[in-house]
Amino acid sequence: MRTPLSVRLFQSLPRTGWLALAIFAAIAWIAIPAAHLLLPEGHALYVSAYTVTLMGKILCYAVVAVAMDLIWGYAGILSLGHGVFFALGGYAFGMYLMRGIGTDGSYGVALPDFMVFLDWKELPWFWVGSDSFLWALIMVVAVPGLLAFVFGWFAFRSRIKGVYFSIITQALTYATMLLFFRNETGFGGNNGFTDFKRILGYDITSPQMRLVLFGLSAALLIAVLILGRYLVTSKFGRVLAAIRDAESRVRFIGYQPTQYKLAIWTLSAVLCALAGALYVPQVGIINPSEMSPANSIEIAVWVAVGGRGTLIGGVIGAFIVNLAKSFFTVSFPDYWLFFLGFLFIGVTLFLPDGVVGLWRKLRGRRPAATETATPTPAATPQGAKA
Amino acid sequence: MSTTMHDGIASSGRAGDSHVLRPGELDLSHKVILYLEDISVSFDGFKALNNLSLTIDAGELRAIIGPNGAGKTTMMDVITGKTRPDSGKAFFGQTLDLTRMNEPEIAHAGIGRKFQKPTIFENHSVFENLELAMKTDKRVWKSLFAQLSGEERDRVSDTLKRIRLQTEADRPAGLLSHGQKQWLEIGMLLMQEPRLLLLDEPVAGMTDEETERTAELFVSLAGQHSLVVVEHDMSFVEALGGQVTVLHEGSVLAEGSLAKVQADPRVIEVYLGR
Amino acid sequence: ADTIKVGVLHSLSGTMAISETALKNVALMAIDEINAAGGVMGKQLEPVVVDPASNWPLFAEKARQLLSQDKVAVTFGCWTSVSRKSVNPVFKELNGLLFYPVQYEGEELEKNVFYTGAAPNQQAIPAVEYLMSKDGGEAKRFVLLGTDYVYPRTTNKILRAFLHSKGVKDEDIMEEYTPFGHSDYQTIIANIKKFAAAGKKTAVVSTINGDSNVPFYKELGNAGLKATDVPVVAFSVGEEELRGVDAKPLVGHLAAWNYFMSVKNPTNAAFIKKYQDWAKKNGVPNADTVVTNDPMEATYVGIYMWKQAVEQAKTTDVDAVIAALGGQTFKAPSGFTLTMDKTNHHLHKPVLIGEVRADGQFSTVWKTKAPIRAQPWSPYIAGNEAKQNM
Amino acid sequence: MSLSLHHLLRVFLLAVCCTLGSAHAAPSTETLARLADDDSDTRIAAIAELGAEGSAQSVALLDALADEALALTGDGHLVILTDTGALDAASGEAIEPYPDDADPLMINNRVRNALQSAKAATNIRASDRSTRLAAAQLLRDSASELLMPILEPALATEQDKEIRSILALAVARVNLASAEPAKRILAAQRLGDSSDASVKAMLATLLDKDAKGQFIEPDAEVRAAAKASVQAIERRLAMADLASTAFTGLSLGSILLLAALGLAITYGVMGVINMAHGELLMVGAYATYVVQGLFRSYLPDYVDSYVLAAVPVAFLAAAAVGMLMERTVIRWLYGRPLETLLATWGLSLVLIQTARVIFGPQNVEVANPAWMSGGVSTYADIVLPWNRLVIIGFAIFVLLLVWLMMQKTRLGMFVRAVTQNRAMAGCVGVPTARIDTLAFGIGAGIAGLGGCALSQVANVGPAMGQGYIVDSFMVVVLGGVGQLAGAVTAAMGLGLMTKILEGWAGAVVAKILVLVFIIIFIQKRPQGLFALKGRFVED
Amino acid sequence: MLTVDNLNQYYGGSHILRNLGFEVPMGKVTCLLGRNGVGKTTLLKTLMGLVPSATGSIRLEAGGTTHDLTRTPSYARVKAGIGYVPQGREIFPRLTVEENLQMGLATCSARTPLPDRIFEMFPVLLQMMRRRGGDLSGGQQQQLAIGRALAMGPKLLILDEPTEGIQPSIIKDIERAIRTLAATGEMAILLVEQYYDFAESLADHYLLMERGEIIMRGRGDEMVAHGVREALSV
Ligand SMILES: Nc1ncnc2c1ncn2[C@@H]1O[C@H](COP(=O)(O)OP(=O)(O)OP(=O)(O)O)[C@@H](O)[C@H]1O
Ligand SMILES: Nc1ncnc2c1ncn2[C@@H]1O[C@H](COP(=O)(O)OP(=O)(O)OP(=O)(O)O)[C@@H](O)[C@H]1O
Ligand SMILES: NC(N)=O
Ligand SMILES: [Mg+2]
Ligand SMILES: [Mg+2]
Repeated sequence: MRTPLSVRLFQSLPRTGWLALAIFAAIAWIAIPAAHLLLPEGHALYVSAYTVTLMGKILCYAVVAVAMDLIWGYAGILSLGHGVFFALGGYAFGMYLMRGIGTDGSYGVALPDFMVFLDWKELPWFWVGSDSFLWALIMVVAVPGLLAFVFGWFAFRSRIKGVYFSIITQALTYATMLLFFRNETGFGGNNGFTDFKRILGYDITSPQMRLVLFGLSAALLIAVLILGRYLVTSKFGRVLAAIRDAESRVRFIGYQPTQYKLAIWTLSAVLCALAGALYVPQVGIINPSEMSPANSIEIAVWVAVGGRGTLIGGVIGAFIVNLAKSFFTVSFPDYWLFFLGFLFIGVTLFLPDGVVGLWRKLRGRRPAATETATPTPAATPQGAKA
Repeated sequence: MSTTMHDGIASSGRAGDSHVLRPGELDLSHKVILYLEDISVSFDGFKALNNLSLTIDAGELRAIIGPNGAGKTTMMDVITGKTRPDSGKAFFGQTLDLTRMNEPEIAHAGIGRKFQKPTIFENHSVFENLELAMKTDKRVWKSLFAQLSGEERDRVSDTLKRIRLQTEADRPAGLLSHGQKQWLEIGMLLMQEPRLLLLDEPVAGMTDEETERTAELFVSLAGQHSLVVVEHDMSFVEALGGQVTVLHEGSVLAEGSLAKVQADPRVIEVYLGR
Repeated sequence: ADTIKVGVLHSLSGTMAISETALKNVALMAIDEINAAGGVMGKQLEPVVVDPASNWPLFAEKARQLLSQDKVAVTFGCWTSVSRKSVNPVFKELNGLLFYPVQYEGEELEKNVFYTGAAPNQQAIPAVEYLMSKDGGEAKRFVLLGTDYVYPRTTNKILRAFLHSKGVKDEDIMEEYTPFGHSDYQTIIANIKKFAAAGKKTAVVSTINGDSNVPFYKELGNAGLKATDVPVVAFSVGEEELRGVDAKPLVGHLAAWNYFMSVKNPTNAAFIKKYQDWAKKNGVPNADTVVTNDPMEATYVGIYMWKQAVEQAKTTDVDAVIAALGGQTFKAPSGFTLTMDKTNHHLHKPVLIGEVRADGQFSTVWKTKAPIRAQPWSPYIAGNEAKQNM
Repeated sequence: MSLSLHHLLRVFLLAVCCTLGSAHAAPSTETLARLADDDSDTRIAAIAELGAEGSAQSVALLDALADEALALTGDGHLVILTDTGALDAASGEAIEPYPDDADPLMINNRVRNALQSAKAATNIRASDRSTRLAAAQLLRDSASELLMPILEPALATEQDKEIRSILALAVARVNLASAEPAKRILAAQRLGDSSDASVKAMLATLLDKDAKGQFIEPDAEVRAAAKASVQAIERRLAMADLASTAFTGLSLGSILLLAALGLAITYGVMGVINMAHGELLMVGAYATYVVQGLFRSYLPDYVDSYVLAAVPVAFLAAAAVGMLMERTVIRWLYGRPLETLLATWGLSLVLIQTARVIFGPQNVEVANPAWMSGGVSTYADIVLPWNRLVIIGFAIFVLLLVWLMMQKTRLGMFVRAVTQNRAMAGCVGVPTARIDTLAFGIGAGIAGLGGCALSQVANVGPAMGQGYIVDSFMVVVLGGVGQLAGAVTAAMGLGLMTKILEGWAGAVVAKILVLVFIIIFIQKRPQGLFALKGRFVED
Repeated sequence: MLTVDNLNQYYGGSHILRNLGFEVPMGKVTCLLGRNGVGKTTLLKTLMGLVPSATGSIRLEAGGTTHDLTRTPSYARVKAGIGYVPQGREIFPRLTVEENLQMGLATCSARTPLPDRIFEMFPVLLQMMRRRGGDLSGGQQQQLAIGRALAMGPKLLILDEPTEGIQPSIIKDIERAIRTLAATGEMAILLVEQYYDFAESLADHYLLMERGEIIMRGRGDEMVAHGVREALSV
C-alpha cells in the first residue's frame, strides 16, 4: 500500500512544524499587510515600508540559506559561490525591470540608460525577449539552472570534492563578478541595474506592490521549506547524507553519487535564483558585488549560525545575522564588526550546532547528527577535559 | 536462508539457462561467474598483483588466504572497479568486462563487497544502513518517491534479526562496537542480494562463536550466490569447507582443499609458519 | 522636535571605508561647528550616522531607514557612483535630499540630489588640456588607465571624444583597465613604457580608484618612470590616498581636483585647523597626521549650503530647500566663492592641477581663474546636445 | 617639450661659447628675478643662463630650485633655505635673522626638465663617474644637433667604456639627420647596437614613405642599414619582452607564494580553514609599519635597515596573534573543519576592526628603504625593481624555512601526525595541544613574514588581508592541500600565466581567464597539482 | 603494575563501564575477554585518556614511582610508560612507515634509534620503510601499529585485538614476542582478544567482561576450568 505523495508531503513535517508555518504565513500574508496598509503611521503596531522591504530582503536571504543548507548540510557540498546563482536570478529579472523603465529613463529612449551613455546603439542579442515577464521568469530559472547543471556535471563527474569543490565555486563566482564588472559585458558594469519603475505595469514603489513582493518571498520560503523537508526525509535525502559521509561506499552499493549531487546542486542553484529574482525588485538594485566571494561565504555563515543540516537553521541564521547587521550598523556604526565577529565566534564555540542546536539542547532532545558517530575522540577538543 | 533471498535469486536469472541475454545482463553460460586473467597492478613500481589468474564458478564458495600484502584486497579492488588494473582481463560472467565499468555499475550488475575495515554510514541508523543497501532501483528519480513496502520492511527486519542487531535498529551505526559494525556490513551485503559476494576478513574481531555462525551463514548462501572470502582464521576457512586459493606476492601460489594447501611446504613457509 | 536630524551615509567598514571615513568625520565636524554657532534656525543638528558597509543594496536600505524611520532632513553621503545609483530611487520615492560630494562621471541629474563634487568638465577635461599645454609638457599620446567600472569607463569615453576633437588619433590613445583591488602593475607599467617609447610625448590619465593606487605608484616609482618623462595625472588620488604611499619617487606626478589641502588662504587654514583639532578631540587614529582633501571640502561646502538654504527657506521642507539651494554661494576653503547652479544642482567649481610633492601634498601648477559651471551631461557624449542648458 | 628644450639649448650654447673660460661671475640680480617669474619660458631661459655659466653659486641655485628650497621672501628677496638656515641667493652668504616669510618657489615638470638638462650639460664634465653616466643617459635621450658641441668633445675625452657607448649612441642619433649619407649610414649602423624602442622608432622613420610614395630617406644604402638595425633592435626587444614577462610572472608568483605560505601550514597541514589568514598578513604588515615608525623616531640614522628589524618583529607579532587565536578559539574546533570557517571569519572581522580602531581606516605609508627603491636597469631598459628582487629572494628564504620545519624537524612530523589522527598522536605521547598552538603560531608567523613582504609592494590597511585570502586559498588548493611543492608550482604557474595573459588580453580578462583555468584544471586534477596518491585518499 | 579502581564511564546517557577494578601486574600477560560490544575497547580508551571516566582511579607503578593517571591527558600517560595498540590500527596514513615508527618514539629524545626488535618481529616493515602507512595492506598496518607501540619500550603494553588481520605465521611470532617481553619482567601486558586460543595460550591472568562489568577473573591456567570459552559463547 503506497501513501499518496500529498500525504507524504504532509507527513514530512511534524505537527509543530506545520503550526509554525501556519503562524508564519498568517503573519506574512495577513498581519503585516494589514498593519502596513490599515494602521496610521505612528501607531504602535504600524509596520513601515522600511520594515517590509527589510523583512522581504531577509526572507529572500533565508531562501538562499535553506538552499545552501540543502547542499551543505545534507549533501556535504560547501559552495563558496552560491552568490552567483542568486545574482544571476536577480540579473535575469533585473533585465525585465530595466526594460520596464521604458522611456522614463534619463535619456527618454527605450534603451536602458547605461547603454545609451556607453554608446550601445541597440539591445545586444541576449537582451532579446527581456521585456516579456514570462521570458524573464524562464530566464530566472534557466540561466542559473543551466550554469549550475553544466558546472556541476563536470565537477562531480571528475569527482571534485571538499575544499577543491569549494574553491572552484569561489573561482566561478569571482570570475563571473569580474565579467559583469566589465561594461562590455552588457549588464551595466559595476552600477548594475537600478531605478526600476514597474512590474507588469504596476508601480514598483506602491505599498501594494511592496506587499505582494513580500508575500511572494514568504510564499517562496514556505514552499522551499516544505520541499526541502520532503527531500531530506525521503530516501533521496538519506542517500545524500550517505554520500556526504562515505561517498565511495555509496558507489559500492550501486548508487551513482554524481547524479544525486547534480540533482540537489542544480535544485539549490535554482532556488537561489528565484530568491534573487524576488530580492532585486525589493532592494531596488542588482550589481556584480552580489557575486563577490565574501557574499557567498556569508551565506555559509548564516547556515552555520542557525545550525547546519536543519533547514530551519538557515532561516534563523539569515534572520539573526542580517537583523544584527541592520541593528548594529545603525546603533554602533563604528564598532558593529566587533559584535558580529564575536557573534560568529561565540556561536561556533558555544553552540556547535547553531541556534537550532541550542534549542534542541534546551529541550533535552539530542539531534541524531550530534550524538553521532565519531566514536574516535578526534572530535572531542583537546584539552576539553583539562 | 530466508525465503525472500531465494525468491530474489530465482527471479534474477537461472544460471546456465540459454535464453537471449539483454545487454548488461549476467551471462553464466559457462558456469563461471568471475574470470580474472593475467591481472597486474603496480604502485610506483611495486607489483601488488602479478599476472594473477583466477576463476570462480557460479555458486562456489572460495576462500582466499595468503600473507599480509599478498594482494588479496587489491584483487577485490580490481573486481569492484576501485582500482584499474595495468593489464589483464576481468570478466563478470561471460560478457561483463569489469575493467570498463565504474563502481556503481559493477555493484548494480551484482557484485557486493565487504571491506576489510568495516565501512558503514555512521550517521545513519542501523535500519537506514540496511535500507540504503537494499536491492531496488537506485536512480535519483525513484529515490525521490521511494517508500518501503511492507514486504521490504520485513526483509530489513529479517536481516536485522540475522545479524542480531534488532535492538540497535534505530541507533546511529557509528555507535556500534567494532564487531557489531562487521555484522552490519555483512547485513548490508545481504540486502544488496548480489550474485557474487566479496568478503574481506569478515570475522576479524568476532568471537569464536560468532565466527562459527558466520561460517554457517556463508555456507548456506553458497549455491545460490557465489562467495569469495578472504580470511586469516584457519578454523573459519575450514568451516567454510570450499576450495582454497593461496595468493603470494600478487599471484596464485597454491590452490585446492584446505588440507592440501595446509600441507604445501611453500604455504607453510610464507604463510602458516611453524 | 527641537533638533533637526541629519543623515550621514558613508561606509565605515568594507573596501570604501578607506575613503569614506574621513567624509563622515568632516560632516560631524561641520555639524559640531554649526551647533556651536547656534544651530540652524535656532535648532541643533543631530547627526544620524549609519554604516552601509560598502554594500550597495545596504546603502538603499540605510537610506530608506534614514528617511522613513529617522526622518532626517538631509543626508550627506555616498562615494562610489554605484552607491549613489542605489540610493537615488529611494530619495526620489521618499522625496529626500542627498548631498553627494565626490567627483563622478555625470550623465545624471536627480531632483533630490545635489552634487558638490566635480563633473567631468570640472576635472578631467581641464586636466587633459593642461597636459596638452606647453607647461603641461605638450603631450601628444595618452594612456587612459583606470579601474574597470563605470566612472573610469565613462570618463575615458568622454576624454577619447575630447582628444579626437583635438586631433589626437586612436593609435595615440591606449586604454587599459584593471579590476578593483588589482595590485600588480608590472605589466601595465611595462606597457606604458613601451607605448611611450614611440617618440611622442606621452602622458597617463589615471582613473584608478581605491586600493590599487598604492601598488600602482610604488611600481611607478620603482620602475623609474619619472614625472619628467611620462607624467601621470590622477583623478581619484588626493592627500588621503597619498598618505599610504611614500611620495618621494612620485614628485611631479599630477592630480586634478577642485581643492588641495596645500591651497593657501585664510579660509583653508581655518578649515584645516578645525579639522585637525576636531580629529584630536575625537580620538581619530593618527590624529596628528590627518589631512583634508577635495571630497571633504565638498562635504563641508554642501553642509553649509544646505544650512543657508534652510535658513533662507525658513523650513527644512525638502522642496522648499531644493528651491532655495539654487544660487546659494559659499566661500569655500579652496579660496573661491562657490555657487550652486540655479538649474543643474551642481556647484560651479574651480579646477586646480597640482603636482605631488615629496611630503604627500600637492603644489598647484595651474588653476582656473574662476569657478566653472558643471556639464553633467557631457557634450562629448552623443545625445546630450539638447541637455546643455539644464 | 622639444620646442622649449631647443630654445633652452640655444641660449645655453650661446652662453657656453661666450663664457668658456671666463671668470666665474655671480649671477646677476636680473637673472635671479627671472628665475622667480610666473612664466615658465622666462624661468627656463634664466635656468639655461645659470647652467651655462656654471659657477658654483649658479649650480647651487639650480640645485636649490630643483629641491624647491629656493624661496622668495616677503620683500622680494631670493633666498636658499637649508637645514640650518637661509642663504642669500645671489651671494651665498648666510642671512640673519631667518626669513620666516620665505615661500619656496614651486616648479613644474617643464621647469624640472629644464633643470635636469642644464645640469646634465654641466655634469657631463664632472669627475664622478655615476654623475657623468646619469648625465650621458639624459643627453642621449634628448640628443640633437644643438648638443653636438658638448657631445663630441665629451666623447673624445671620455675614458669609461659604458659612458662612451652611450655618448656614441647619442652622437649617432644626431648624425642620423646629417646631410652626408656616409654619416647617416654609419649612424644607422651604430644605432643597431641600441636596444631602445625610441631609437627603433627613429630608425623606422627612415623607412617611411611620404604622401607621394617616395621614401623620405633618399639613400638606399642608408635605408638598408636602418632596416638591418631596426631588425636587430626588434630582436633584442622581443627577447627583452620575453625576459621581462618572465620576471614579472615570477615576481607575482613570489608574492602569491609569500601570501599563501602561512596558509599552507595553518590550512594545508593543520586543516584549519583559516579565513583570518589575510588578517595575519595584515598583522605582519602593520608590525612592519610600526617598526618603521619606531626607527624614524628613535633611530633615524638607521631608517634604511628598518625592514631587517621588521622581519622578526612581523613574525613574532603574527605568531603571537595566531597563538592567541589558537588557544582561545581554534583549539575547540579541531575535527570540525567547517566550523573553523565560521569562527575564523568572525576572528577576521574582529581583527580588521581592531586595526581600524588602532591605526585608522586609511592605509598607512610603508616606504621602501633606499636600498629597496628604484631598480637595476638591465638589458634593453628593463628595470628590475629592487623591492621585487628582494621579495623574490625573501620568498625563497621563507620557503626554505617552511620546508625545513615541516620536513626536517620532529615538530613537522608531529604536526602532520596530529592533524592526521589527533587522538592517536596523543596516544603515542605527543602533547597535541602544545603542538597545535606551536604549529598554528608558526603558520601565523609565516603569514606575518608574508605581510612584511607585501608591505613593500602593496597597501597596508585594515582590509588589506581580504584581497589576498581568495588568491591564497587558490594557490594552496591548486597545488594540492598539504603539498609544499604544489603550492610553489601553483604560485609560480599562476603568476606567469597571469602575466602572459595580461600582456595579451589586459588585466581584467587575464584575471577571468586564470580563474576559468583553475576551474578547468581542477577537473583534470581533482586533488590539486601534487595530489596525494594512494589508497588512503579515498577513505 | 597498573591498578584500576571503581571505574565508571558513560557515553551520553548509557552506562558503558560499571565499577571496574582490576590489576595488571608486571611481567605478566593479563587477557581481557568479552563478546562484541561489552565495552572492552571503551575500557582501553578510558585507560588511555581518550574518553573521560566519570569516577574511579587509574594508577601506574613502574620503576619505583607511582603515577596517578586518572585525570592526565593521553600524552602524559604515554610518558608514564604506556604503549597502546588500538583497535582498527590507527596508523598515520600519510606518514611513511619509518615516520610512523618514529612517532612511537615521541616521548624519547630526538636521537633515539628504532629498536631492531621491531624489524626482527616484522621484517616487512623494513622492506616498506619509505612507503606511506596508508598504502600498506591491512595486516601490514596492524604490524606497524604493534611495532609503533613497542618502539619506546613501554612499561605497560595495551593491545586491542592485535592479531586482527595478521597472517598465522606472524601471529605465532607475536605470541612468542609477547611471551618474551613479559618474561623480562619489565613489562605489564594487557591484551584484549577475541581469538580464544591465542588468549588462552598467553594469559597469565584473565578478566572476562560482560555488559561493562568484570564477571569472572582468575589465572590463565584456570580458564578451561572456569569455562571461559563457554561463557563467551552464551
Ligand atoms: N596505493 C598503494 N601504494 C603502494 N603500495 C600499495 C598500495 N596499495 C597496496 N599496496 C601494496 O600492495 C600490497 C598488496 O596489498 P593488499 O592490501 O592487496 O594485501 P592483502 O593481501 O589484502 O593483505 P592483508 O592480508 O594484510 O590484508 C601490499 O604490500 C601493499 O603495501
Ligand atoms: N561514542 C559512543 N557513543 C555511545 N555509545 C558508544 C560509543 N562508542 C561505543 N559505544 C557503545 O559502547 C558499547 C561498548 O563498545 P566497545 O567498542 O567498547 O565494545 P567492545 O567490547 O570493544 O566490542 P568489540 O569486541 O566488538 O570491539 C557498545 O555497545 C557501543 O555501541
Ligand atoms: N564617482 C566615483 N568616483 O566613483
Ligand atoms: Mg587485505
Ligand atoms: Mg573493541
